[in-house]
Amino acid sequence: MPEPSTRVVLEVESLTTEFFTPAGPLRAVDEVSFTLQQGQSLGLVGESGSGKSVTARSIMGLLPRSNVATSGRVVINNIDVMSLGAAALRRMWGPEVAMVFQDPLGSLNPVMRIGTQVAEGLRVHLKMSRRDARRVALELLARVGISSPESCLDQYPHQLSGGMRQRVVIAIALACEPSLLIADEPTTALDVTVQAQILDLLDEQRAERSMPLLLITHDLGIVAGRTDNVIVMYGGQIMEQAPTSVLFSDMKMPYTEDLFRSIPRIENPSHTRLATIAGRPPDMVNPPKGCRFAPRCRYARGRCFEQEPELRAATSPGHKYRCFHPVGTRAADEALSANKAEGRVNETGQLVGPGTT
Amino acid sequence: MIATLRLPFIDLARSKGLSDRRILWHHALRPSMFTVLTVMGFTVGTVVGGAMIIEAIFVLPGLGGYVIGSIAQRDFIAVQGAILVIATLYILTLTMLDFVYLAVDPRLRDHHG
Amino acid sequence: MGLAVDGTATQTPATTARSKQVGPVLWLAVVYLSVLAGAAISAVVLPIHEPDATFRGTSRDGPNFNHWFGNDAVGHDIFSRVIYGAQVSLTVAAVGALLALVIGGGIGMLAGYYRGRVDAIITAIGDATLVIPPLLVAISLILFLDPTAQRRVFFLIAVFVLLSIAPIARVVRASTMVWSEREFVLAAKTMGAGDTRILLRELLPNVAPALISYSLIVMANLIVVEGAVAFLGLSVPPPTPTWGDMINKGRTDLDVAPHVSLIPAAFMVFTVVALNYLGDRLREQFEQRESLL
Amino acid sequence: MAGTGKAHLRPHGEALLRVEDLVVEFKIGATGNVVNAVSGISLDVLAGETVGLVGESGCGKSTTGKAIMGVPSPTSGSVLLDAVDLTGLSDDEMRRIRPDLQMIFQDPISSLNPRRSIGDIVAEPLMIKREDQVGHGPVRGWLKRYASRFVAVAETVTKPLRVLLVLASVAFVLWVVSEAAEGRRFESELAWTEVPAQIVGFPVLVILVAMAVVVFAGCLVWLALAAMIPFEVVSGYLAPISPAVGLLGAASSAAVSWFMVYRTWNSLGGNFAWVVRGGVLTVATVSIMWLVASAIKPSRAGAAGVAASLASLAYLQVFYIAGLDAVTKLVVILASAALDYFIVKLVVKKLAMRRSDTQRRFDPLVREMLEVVGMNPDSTVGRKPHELSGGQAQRVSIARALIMNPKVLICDEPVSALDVSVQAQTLNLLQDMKQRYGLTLLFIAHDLAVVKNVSDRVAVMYLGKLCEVGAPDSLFANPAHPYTELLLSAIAHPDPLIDPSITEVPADLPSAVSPPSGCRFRTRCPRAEEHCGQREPQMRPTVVGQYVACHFPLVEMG
Repeated sequence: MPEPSTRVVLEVESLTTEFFTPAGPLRAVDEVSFTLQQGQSLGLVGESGSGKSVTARSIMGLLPRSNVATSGRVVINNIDVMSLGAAALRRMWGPEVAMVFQDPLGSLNPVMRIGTQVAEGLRVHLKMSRRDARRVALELLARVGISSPESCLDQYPHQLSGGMRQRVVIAIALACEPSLLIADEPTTALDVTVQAQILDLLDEQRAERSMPLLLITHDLGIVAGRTDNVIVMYGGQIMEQAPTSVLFSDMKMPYTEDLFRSIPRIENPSHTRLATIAGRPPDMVNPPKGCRFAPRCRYARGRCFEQEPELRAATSPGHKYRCFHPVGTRAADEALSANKAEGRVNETGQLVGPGTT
Repeated sequence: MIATLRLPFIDLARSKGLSDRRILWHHALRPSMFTVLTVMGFTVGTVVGGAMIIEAIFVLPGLGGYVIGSIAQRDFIAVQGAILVIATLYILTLTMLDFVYLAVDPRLRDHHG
Repeated sequence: MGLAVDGTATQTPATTARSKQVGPVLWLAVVYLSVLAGAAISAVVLPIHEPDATFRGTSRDGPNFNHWFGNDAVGHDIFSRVIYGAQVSLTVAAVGALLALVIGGGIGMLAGYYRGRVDAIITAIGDATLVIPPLLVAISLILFLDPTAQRRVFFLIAVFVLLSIAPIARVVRASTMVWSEREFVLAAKTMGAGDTRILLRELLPNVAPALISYSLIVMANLIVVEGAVAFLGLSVPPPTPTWGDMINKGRTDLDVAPHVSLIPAAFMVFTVVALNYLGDRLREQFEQRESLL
Repeated sequence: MAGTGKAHLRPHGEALLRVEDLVVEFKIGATGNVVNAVSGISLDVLAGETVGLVGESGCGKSTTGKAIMGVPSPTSGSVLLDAVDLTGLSDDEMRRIRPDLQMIFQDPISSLNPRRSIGDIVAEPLMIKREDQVGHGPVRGWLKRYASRFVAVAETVTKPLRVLLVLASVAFVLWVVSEAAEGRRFESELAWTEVPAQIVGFPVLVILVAMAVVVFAGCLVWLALAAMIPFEVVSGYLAPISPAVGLLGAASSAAVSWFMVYRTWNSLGGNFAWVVRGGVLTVATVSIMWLVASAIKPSRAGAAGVAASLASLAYLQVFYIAGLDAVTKLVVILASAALDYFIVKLVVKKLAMRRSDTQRRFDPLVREMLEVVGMNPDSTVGRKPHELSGGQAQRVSIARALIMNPKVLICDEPVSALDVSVQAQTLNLLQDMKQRYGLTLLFIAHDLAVVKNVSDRVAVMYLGKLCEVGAPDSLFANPAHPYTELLLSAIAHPDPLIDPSITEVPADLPSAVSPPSGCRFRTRCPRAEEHCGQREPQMRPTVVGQYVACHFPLVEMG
């Protein structure tokens, strides 16, 4: 990875998004803060319902207009997104920030030619003529690795395969040279071979344009080899944040550890018993008191249920976590043995009892 | 239209920074044309039916009025003729609609080869 | 309300907040319809004038104390005629829609479930009936067969059932097709459930809500058609009042006594609007709940 | 890329499930070309073994699973379960075998009926099984003998009946048009019942019967709504009430309604003959309905009897209401509504009671099953599917599949739609089920690591063909087929030290409509040569005990 120049492109400070549901206000994103530098890639990992996708859409301001309240500060290229009106916000989408969506089939207009869809951003924002826009679109399609761009221009989405369609979506996103690219689960709907190619493409474009990439996924594997930093989210909050290599080698948060241990690994022999996380994801309308992961955490003791731990720094730079008994420390071992003594945890280290997800 | 606006490609269109007006006209209108066309096809029937009432009220010499008149006089042949005209008119509009479908949606074109 | 189904689909819950509560307009429609239906059914025992009794010297009077809605050209009391008129309109439309609901629903479900030839034939017939203008069919059938007075109501019901089977069948067919794609139907098949069992136990409870709400809208249409037929004097014979007939009679002196035509017309319009509104809100409620699954 | 080849199959007797040369082809719409989703798959599963079927989407692995289940049945090829070939069975025979072969699906929430409670869903297979044997009790025993003999006769009768029905409606329309053409009006006062005598007789009567049924159904729905009876109970089915009760019900309600009408009509000075004719019509309706219904399904004879009686009742009420003057009309409406309401309430109560005793019999079994899959029975039996999380919904599906303790369970991508932590729980549950019930699994998935974790034997599929079959540890340690190697290299390892980039491979899966000749993987295979295009590779054993269908395998051949 080229040494990213230090200019900060994206700054997010205690971003909070609440939905007004019939059951009451639902805080999907709770005090999320992070920064993203030029050319850097950041992985946002979490299971469904952890608020990772809502975070991405809140940053861009692409949330439904009614029943939603967003607070906190979001600065893209030193433009304060929160203060922008609808029109200003729209002018920013495309040239400043762009998004790649998850469902390649649904993200393209089924009745409009690929060429027109790619060129549209150019014509609206850069006021390009039809001919120039078409030429640039052709170039873009070639750059995202589409085999025969000329014929593809006049084709319709249903005539392309999943992988090709996602490349078109990336071409659309890159049309106006955005200074920040957000990819919301770009490869979840794709096969493993195509997935690898799309992720390579995103990485190339990030490096080539030294443009920061925010990669949202539920798969730790995708984040491992491809991002500089990783944020693990749970129950709308940041649970752990670290450079990728540090996170995998020295993870502090029990949730990250459990998540990591429950992934079936191709290297392990078959029939190895998988570690599981007991209990259910937290109810976001009235989240549990204290640490949100406490009800499902092996190391949880009295304090975890009372007081919510705040994000604290770990030894290596840029590594923050939110836990009183971080993994691998003496405090954790004591908590675990105490829980085992009380019978809340069985010998294999599995939490006993609070039902199943 | 409401159903089309919920589809993901509208989200992508919004993320391209297009104005609502442009999204409605350029993106949402065409895919939702089908339901519009189908309903249009069938309102032709109700329109003809309605016309009869109006012609009966204001005594306008129209096809509807003629039909009612001939029904009243039990003029079987005339009624048959009138219905034939209405039916063919109807079939013509429906087949024309089918061609419009093909023009609007490329997917249909491939499907029917 | 769960935020998102496990797996990858994320869905913001905000859109569901608005349509949950029962709005005041909905209440107004429900109250109006039940009052009207109640009055129509128990018209005989209500303390109102005889519909076809003529009161001397009151022709074309405006609404006054003893004749709440005033009188028509002949001196009948409009208020009682409106209620008796409702009897015909509501029963004909309700029974017609109900029978169409059962027949159309049955046909629609069979067409939606058994794809292939059965579906093709039924949709063909369905489209054919939809194509013919309903009013034309109603009027020509009545004129041709000219059933005697007693059978007129019965005959009207039969005609309306014929007219409304096709639209209901179309809606039910579409809905059944969607539901039969769902995996719990496939699961039922793999457990050895017979087709009838799947249709009744698995599909009907899911299709029924949309079916019932749509038939309310069909009922509204039938009231309009009945009004038109009555307007042309082809509905129930003169002594029994119908809204369409009253509007027709009052037509000639619209300039002098507009209320004679306008009051029954207003009732018809309001009933149709109330039914349509009720049907839409019910359908929206079901579609919205289905979209969560 | 695989040809057909059966080298990897174990000797005939051993396998519990044995699939040979399975072919599944779909025709697409008007264009007429054919998608060959599965072209000659052979695999077998020993008792207690778990075979993993892995491949990218579009390779036909789900289609294979569904073809084995016969939903829809394969275009050709044989599926032997315990040496019984399922593809040759008739519908009824197949339904009897169904409990031995169960399936769970990818989307947990969509595989549960949203309108039914969890307890109901899990008990469903038991209800279906009980459903088939129903219909024999003391009275029914006699009737069953009588009915079965009768069915043979009725079968021939009902077929022409349908023909007659069509003939009748055509005759009716023709008659109407001809009447109109001649401009003749009806003279007689009661045209509808006069007609039979004059022109056609029986078919018009049948139409009247059909109308009666329709009117009854209409009233039932309307009354259900009015009486706020839980719609589901009413729409369930008219449970097999014993035919004797049905017959009794039919006769008595016909008599009651006929008498009621006779009384009202008489008080209005109607002519007696007309009422008798009405009465005869009612009894005719009842007997025809009961006859036809018991012919179609003897076990339904009782229910049909009740339906017939209600139909005649409703028929008479509507028929006569139109003719009465205002006051009696109101009385008749209210009286008949009350009567209908009472009868329907009775039927529904009986139906509910009948359901509850079967429910009681199955309840312990359902609760035990829910317990086994790790759900708390008391808190889940009454709940509806949309109140469950994906993981829990999948557990309910597993409970429903295992309650009949099937011989083979086919899992079609059961964990793909679940989160990682929930995936782990489901996989562990399947593992426990295998220990507890000695289950035989066919596990279909696209994630290699998941398949490796679960299977005793793995088969890799590509575009409708088998590439490679072998034990998971050796197969993934040193894959023999280039496609398996490609899949392995594309895995996103949760380990930053492993370089994720993948050797450049032509992008996409060729279309299944016109697959490449010879070895289907050759268009994307780095080792492909001219030879691969001509001959289709056959399945051959390798040194390591795997089987591979490739001209240039990565591992030395046996």
